[in-house]
Amino acid sequence: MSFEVETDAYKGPIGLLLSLITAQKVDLWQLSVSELVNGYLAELECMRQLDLEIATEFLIVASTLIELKCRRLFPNSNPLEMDEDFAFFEERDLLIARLLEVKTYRDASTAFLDLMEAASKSTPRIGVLQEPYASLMPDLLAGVTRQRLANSLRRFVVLEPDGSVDVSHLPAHPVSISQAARTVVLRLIELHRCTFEELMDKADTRIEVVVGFLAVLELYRQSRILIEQESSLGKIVVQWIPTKFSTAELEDFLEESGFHLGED
Amino acid sequence: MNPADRAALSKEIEAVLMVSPEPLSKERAAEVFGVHDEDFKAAIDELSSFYSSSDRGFYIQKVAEGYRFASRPEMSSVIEKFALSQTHPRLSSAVLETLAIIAYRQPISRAQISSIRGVNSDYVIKVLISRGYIESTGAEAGPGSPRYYTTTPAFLEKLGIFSLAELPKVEGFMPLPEVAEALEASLFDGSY
Amino acid sequence: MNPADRAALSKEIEAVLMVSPEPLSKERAAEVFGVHDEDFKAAIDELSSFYSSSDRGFYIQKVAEGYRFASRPEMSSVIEKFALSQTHPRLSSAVLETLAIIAYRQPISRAQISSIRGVNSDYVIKVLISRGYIESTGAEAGPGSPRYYTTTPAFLEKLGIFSLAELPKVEGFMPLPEVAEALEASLFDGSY
Repeated sequence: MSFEVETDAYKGPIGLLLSLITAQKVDLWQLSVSELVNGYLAELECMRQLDLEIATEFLIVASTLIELKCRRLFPNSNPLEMDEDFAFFEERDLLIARLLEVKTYRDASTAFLDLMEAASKSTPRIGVLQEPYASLMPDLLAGVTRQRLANSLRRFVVLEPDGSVDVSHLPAHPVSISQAARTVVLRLIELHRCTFEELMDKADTRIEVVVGFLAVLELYRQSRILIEQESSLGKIVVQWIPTKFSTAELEDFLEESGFHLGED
Repeated sequence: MNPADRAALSKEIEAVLMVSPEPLSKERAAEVFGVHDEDFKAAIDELSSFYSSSDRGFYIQKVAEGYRFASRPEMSSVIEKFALSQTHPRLSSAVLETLAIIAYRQPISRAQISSIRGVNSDYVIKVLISRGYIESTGAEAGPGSPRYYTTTPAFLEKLGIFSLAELPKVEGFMPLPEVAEALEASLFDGSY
Repeated sequence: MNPADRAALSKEIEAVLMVSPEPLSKERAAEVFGVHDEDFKAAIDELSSFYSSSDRGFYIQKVAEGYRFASRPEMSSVIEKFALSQTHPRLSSAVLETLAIIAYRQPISRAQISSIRGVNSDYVIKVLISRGYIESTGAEAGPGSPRYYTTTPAFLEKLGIFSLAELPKVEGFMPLPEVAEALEASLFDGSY
């Protein structure tokens, strides 16, 4: 059995997901990772035990999706110096190459399975030396030390998982990028031009600043704002590119701009 | 039994003798090949005389427990040379691994050892017993209940230590055989 | 080598193959039989073709580390009946996929494997190591420098091939340009 994905964009076994994306039947950007995760957790509750096969498959697809979405949200590390189109092409090629690579090895591994199947049909003789020859065999432990014994055990040893999961980096209150973008846009309409610090003067926590920064980057990418920075680590100045937005249009804009990573 | 069936049976017997680590008894043969004792007997006698009369390096040997392939007695000098030759890379790493598992996880059964190593370990266990590094312990509760293996004083002596407590600590843990089996069952499709 | 010597050598080889717990390598053969590589090669080739052409239940199998007797593939059902516990567990797709990445990209580091698969692959790598299909190689340059993984002879054996050159060409599995285009279109059209 395989985990069934049920989101608005896609319904079906998760294993098909990537192949469907490659066949252009599912729009990656319409898939919500959180929906996917919720569905998976619900599925887990129904299963009596964790099926590792399903779990791995799920993790591969979910993490690929998350990475793809993050990359799209997170512009190239040097967005200001690089030609925007060029940066975009590079990101796109990387993603495609990566997906095609996974698909290639996955397909190749099915050929391995066939080879293994064929090879397993013949069984080797493990010869046995009988006495008096057996005792002639040199002592196979000659020169073995305690350390070598321990080393040969390592192959079978599983590293102790750290029982706790560090959640200190998680915000106590989730902040979504769309909320942050809304705040940034409203503030910029009011101020027109200001520094990033001024933009963030209401932020209490570091995570709010981080999310605010992501929102600024996203707005920049969508050509809604201009960003200037005189020197590296210098002050970032943000400027609104005036457009005539009604409040309703603003809502629509925020709705449409693909800020659905944070919460849906 | 018609000649074609007889020929097919002979091929099957040869294949099984080739991979069997122990002599093949006629009870086991009846079960595996699904034939009457006398048919098995006739087939194996025919095979035996075939190998005895052809000029090969091995023959079918009849021992108390059954039948097995063995090198011919006149090949003894080359077998001796083979036994004495120093390079047994595969066997020695298998021996070391098996011994390590027994040392750190004793007492442990044959099936548990094989399950941790992922391969049948019967022959290696036999080698370790014959060298006196491990022994099977505990009164068996009854037929069919597994034997458990532990290391011997000769093993400690070989490593130059006084007690198992002197073995180096291995970071992490070796899953209990039951856990290893469960993990394996879920990591590998299909059944055994 | 004259025909009589050749015949004697063949008999010796058969006898040793019969008792050897591991494949017989040509280095070991040179040591045990005291003959040149080419003489051993000629004798074992002759033996192999003899067993392949005669209608027996076994044959001489060539694996990465040398030669050994093995039951013929068509005997698999009786061997399975004989050794119920011996059926090989099937590897899961995660394990197989990782194995494929390592096979085609070796030597490859843990981080590179995880980056291709998009998920942490530590446990899967562990399983592959404990099954003996891959090993970590190369003296580490220092603490923190990555380990690299390569496949082992046991891996070749598991696939029934003799060398990595016999792996199916990875190019054969690369998606067609149409797939790449479709992927590109689905990933990047529209939503901008």
